[in-house]
Amino acid sequence: MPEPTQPTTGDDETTTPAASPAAAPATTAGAGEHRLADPADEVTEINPGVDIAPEDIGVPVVSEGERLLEVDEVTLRFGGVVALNEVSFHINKGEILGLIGPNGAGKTTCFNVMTGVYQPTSGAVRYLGKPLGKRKKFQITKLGIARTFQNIRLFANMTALENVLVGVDAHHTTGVVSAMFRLPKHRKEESQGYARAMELLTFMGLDGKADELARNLPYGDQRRLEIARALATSPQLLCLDEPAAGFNPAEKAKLMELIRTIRDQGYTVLLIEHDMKLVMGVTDRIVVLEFGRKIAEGSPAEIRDNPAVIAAYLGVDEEDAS
Amino acid sequence: MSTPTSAPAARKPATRGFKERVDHLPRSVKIVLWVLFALFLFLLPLLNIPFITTEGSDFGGVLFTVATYVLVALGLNIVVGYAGLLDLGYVGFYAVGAYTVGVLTSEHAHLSWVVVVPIAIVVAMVSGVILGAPTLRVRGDYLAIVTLGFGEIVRLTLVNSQWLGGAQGISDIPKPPSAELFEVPSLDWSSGAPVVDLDTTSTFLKFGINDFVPYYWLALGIIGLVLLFDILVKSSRVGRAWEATREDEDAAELMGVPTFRFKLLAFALGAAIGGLSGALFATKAGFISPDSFQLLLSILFLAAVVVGGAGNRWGVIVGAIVVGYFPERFRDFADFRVLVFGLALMLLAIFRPQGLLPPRRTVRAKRADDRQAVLEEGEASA
Amino acid sequence: MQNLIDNFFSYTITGLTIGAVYALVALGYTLVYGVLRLINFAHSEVFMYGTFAALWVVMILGGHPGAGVGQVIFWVAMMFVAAMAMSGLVAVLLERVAYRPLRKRNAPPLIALISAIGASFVLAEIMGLRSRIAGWVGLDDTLRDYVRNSRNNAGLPTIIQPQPIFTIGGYHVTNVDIFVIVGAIAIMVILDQFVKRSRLGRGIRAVAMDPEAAALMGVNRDRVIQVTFLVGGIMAGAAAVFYMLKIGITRYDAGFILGVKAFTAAVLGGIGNLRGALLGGFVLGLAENYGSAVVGSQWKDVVAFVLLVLILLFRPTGLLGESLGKARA
Amino acid sequence: MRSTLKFAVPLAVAALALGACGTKGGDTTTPAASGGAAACGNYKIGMFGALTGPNANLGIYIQNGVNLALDDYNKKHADCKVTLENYDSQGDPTQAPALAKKAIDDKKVVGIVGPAFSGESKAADPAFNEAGLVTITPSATNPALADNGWKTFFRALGNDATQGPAAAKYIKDTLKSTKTFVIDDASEYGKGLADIVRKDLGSQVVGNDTIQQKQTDFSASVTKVTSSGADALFFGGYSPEAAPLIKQLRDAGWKGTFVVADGVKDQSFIDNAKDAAEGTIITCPCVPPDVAPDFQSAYKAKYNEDPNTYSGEGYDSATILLDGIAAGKDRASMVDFVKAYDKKGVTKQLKFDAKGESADIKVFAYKVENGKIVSVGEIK
Repeated sequence: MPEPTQPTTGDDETTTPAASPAAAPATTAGAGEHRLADPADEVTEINPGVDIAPEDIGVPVVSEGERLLEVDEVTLRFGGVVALNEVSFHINKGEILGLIGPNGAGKTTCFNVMTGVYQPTSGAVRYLGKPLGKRKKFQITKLGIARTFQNIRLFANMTALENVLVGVDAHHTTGVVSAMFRLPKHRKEESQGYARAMELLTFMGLDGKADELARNLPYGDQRRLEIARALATSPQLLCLDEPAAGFNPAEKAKLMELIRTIRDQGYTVLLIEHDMKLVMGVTDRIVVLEFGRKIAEGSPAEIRDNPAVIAAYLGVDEEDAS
Repeated sequence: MSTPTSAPAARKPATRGFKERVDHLPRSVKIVLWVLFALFLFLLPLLNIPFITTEGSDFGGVLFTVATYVLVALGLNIVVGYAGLLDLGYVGFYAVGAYTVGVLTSEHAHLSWVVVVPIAIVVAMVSGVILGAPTLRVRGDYLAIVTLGFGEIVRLTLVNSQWLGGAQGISDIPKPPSAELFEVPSLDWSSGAPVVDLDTTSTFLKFGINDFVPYYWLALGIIGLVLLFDILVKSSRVGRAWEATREDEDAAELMGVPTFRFKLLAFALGAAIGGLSGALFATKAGFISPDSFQLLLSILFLAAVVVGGAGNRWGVIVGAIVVGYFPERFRDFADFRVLVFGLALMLLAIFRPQGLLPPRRTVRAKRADDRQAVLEEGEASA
Repeated sequence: MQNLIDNFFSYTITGLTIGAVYALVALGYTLVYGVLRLINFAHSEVFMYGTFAALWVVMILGGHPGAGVGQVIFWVAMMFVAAMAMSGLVAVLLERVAYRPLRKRNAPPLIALISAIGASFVLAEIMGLRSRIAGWVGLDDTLRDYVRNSRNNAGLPTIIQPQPIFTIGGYHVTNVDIFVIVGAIAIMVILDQFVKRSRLGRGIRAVAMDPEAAALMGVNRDRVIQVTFLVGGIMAGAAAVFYMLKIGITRYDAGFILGVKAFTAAVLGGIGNLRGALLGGFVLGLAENYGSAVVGSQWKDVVAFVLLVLILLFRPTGLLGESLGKARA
Repeated sequence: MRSTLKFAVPLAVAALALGACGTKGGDTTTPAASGGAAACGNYKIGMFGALTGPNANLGIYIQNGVNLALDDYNKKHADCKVTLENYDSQGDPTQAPALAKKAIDDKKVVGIVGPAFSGESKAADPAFNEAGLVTITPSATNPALADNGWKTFFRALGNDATQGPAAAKYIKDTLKSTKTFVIDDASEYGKGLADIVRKDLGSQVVGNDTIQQKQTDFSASVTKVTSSGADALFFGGYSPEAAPLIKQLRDAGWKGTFVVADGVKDQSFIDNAKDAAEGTIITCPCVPPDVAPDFQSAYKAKYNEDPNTYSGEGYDSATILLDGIAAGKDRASMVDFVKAYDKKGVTKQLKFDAKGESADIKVFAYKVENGKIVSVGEIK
């Protein structure tokens, strides 16, 4: 196998079968992260009843089950390193698609290609049938693709409400002149934006903390706030990058429920996740990457029985299943 | 171990109490207080309050200088404080504003002041866009050196271009149109107690050569307008976009913020306000030359913003007052002014890195951090 | 333009000499930036103190024109010792007083810049006020020659009389030119080897690459930072000697413009990259001279800054790319 | 009523201060004398210029001259001394207007020596003109200053327009230069002067360059000068740049004559350029010290050094104002007094024309010989 030449920095943690005990430190690292959260904090309850359906952002809405986004033979090279190798898969409207694979498999890189952070070396990402091309990151967001980050990247010195408002603002056009003279456009956008932001915060159970600075929120709330911020841009496709990192089983269960609720409110979800149990429990379909290649695709049940996946995932799977 | 942490905690409710008390005053009382405060500011140069009034230089003139610093600091705060762009060449825009006024009212044309000031603002704004468009794409650290270079290029161009008056500069810049409405007397304290002195007066809005008070009033009025502008824009989508960009540019971009466009906007607005202050300076001075736009001034401007607390408009005003006023008030230090100023900057950086009046956020964040620290300490000792 | 072509070698050699000084000062910026990610604004003063140390030691030793070779070598050696010691000391002091307290408090980079600006003012003003300060301690008479006219230029006697060694394209290359260029390159090679091979050098690279990992690996970060400042200061001291030999005159504010240029050189070459600093210094020195030849000396600085902007636009990481850690040296 | 009170109080305070001062000086000041001071005007003269900061040297040389004049006066008028009020502009035009206002508001100030530089003059003189407060500048040489129609403007030395032609004449006639290179420092003073020299020398100018103030490396200019084959170089600028410029030229083996103007005429040029300064020709519209030996010896006695650039002009400017005070003039009548003034000063015959320029201007040539600036006679 050519894997030892893989020079990605995350390589050290790559879970080769031989290194299965090495997965233990990874879990403790996660636990360590979690310890940062105030232990006294109660787990925030979400309010699934709040209507947070995406607003009309001027892109054609495809009907349930049709292709929303298509990754077509995407290859990405950094110098001599092949990060993605002719990866192809698609996401249907209204489904929850899991993107899994061991560390360094190229999951986040794949995300980055989809959201315009990297341009593919060859191949294309098509959204609603049209290639994303060289669109800038913010333009892709405006088309309806939003994401969260593996390592939380909130606007730390802004309040929770303001964080969400930035997301809502993605489809606003208030400029200096409108703001300066408080023109009707500004007032309309501010009040509507505020309403939507508060809905999202309420949905996430964060309405009581709207005025807290993002950096002062407990860890779990920060994760939820990131999702709220991404939802605020009214995406057709919501990409979640390891949202369960650092969560305990109870929190993970709540997260699964949350992801399902989000889908039920009319969003399509792409989920990158390490935790097999979570992925198996919530997704409709799963795509498995390893070393930049797609090695399997199918329903959770199919993936579970796929020998290639088992080979790739053995260590972690056992660890998590126990 | 708990005593040092509990002491500041005990102090905090007091300050919060004061703020709350002010906040809870009836609206009418608050308005009256604001009006009184504004009135006090307008009359300041005529009150001749002992100790505050500068001995070595005319107080009205000094206050005007301070007012231009405040204006500049408000503009630079948009760039540095809100958008997080380090600009070391802000004096360039100040010069562009001043020279636009000089060129259009004296050197090559004789347009009216009222027409020229808006032109100066626009020209400065355009120069901001021209500088920003190529450079705002480079990394933040480099922006500092590029803007530093810009400031020097502007000055050297002024020195070496005869069309702009060269080193001789531009003289005979006309005054703004005057409207002599009424006279305001000043106070005289020489007998120990304040006495109204009807001999020394300032005429309301008579822009003469020998009375700087009306220029100060003009500057104060403009500061008021700029402040209003600042408050309105900051509390809108634009202000949030700036802050998001400052906090995490990539994340902001991925949340749909066209960060480059907003950085350019901040740069252009900052430049426009810088140009406005320059125009004001040129109007009052009546004479400008490249000597008035040294690189050091850029650094003083930046110091004003950071000393006061970048990101907080009231803080940068305080910073501008410190930077503009203290060297004039303590003229006795004469030769040691710069030395003392340098020492003050260092001490401030070490002991009060958030600035004298940091954004309220930072204060709140710091309080939360302290709380966290107390918690952790408690846990550790438990 | 014709002038540039006719005197191409003259502009080139003299451009390289001043470029060598830029390069050595640029090293200080690059090292500190590589390790701390901050612009050591006060590094220009570190250089300026070096020029004074070089000057004073010659005054103390009674340096004069037309001395024998042995004597001259001794004086120049003492200039190096004094300037490197002085600049190294000032740099370390600067780190202690202006930067370390901030680091302990996790202050944002902007604050470090403000502290550096303050320190820069203080250092320059102390030199500019040295006659007054000497007066306080009653030494103004004793030290008269060293402190008088402290706001004005101070000149070094010509201890090495420039002698043409060989002629290239009509330009007589002098012993001073050769000494400055060769000396600067030699010093940089030594530094390159130091960073590459010595234990401390590895520490510097480790901290530059990843401070946290370096700390975990047992690298004492404070010590590495101190050494970085010291090394940067010593380089500035060497630059100061070359500067005094070539220019011969210094002043309390002589560091400022040179510092800005040197920082430009560092960015030009790729900040954090030692070889980039060398290249950036030479490129800047040449560009200034060629530019002065074509459009007039008054546009010298403009040429330098325009070049910087252009490079940043088309090659944002500088000519050789950034990073002290990643690049070999 | 109010105004009288307002005046009486500072007067009393000033009288007390004066009394105290007198006792301290060990003079025969008695209460009677301090009572007499009430009749005396307690006038002040102002010194406006850079006294601190990077440009302070020139200001301090002038101030020394002014103080010497004050000493002379106060020795003669011990019962009614005149004091000096300093307006330290640091040479910065931005600070000048507020300082001018301060001087104008101080009704005891009857005349100003200064402003020292042309830039600050432009910023401050309109105010002085409006207030009718006399200014006699001992050092601002920009010709255009006199063209503003300021009634209160007087200049106690020749302007660049008189010095420039003299420098050109010297280069042509005395040095017999055929190939002259001209460099200026882009400053108002340096460029103004150099442009006049360029014009007067015409086709014998073989090359031009402009440098920046505070520049230290002149290698490009040096190459231009040496490659032009010039036998003389005129530099319009100040000594901080002149010293490294000539030093680097000599290092490069250039053998021609270096010609500069009064901005370089100070000891620091020689101290810093050292041997390279030898043979430099300096033109100056100032009378050599040996013309006024008394002034020179008095200056040396007080300051332990020879009079420096513009010290004599400072002395003369102050003397004119002090003579006016002795003649009982106040601020308003001082203008006409200065206008009509015609006496011999230490630098020249002090007499002004209608524009306020010195009527009697002689330009002298000086030469650096053995580390000293010596006069080589008037340029006629």
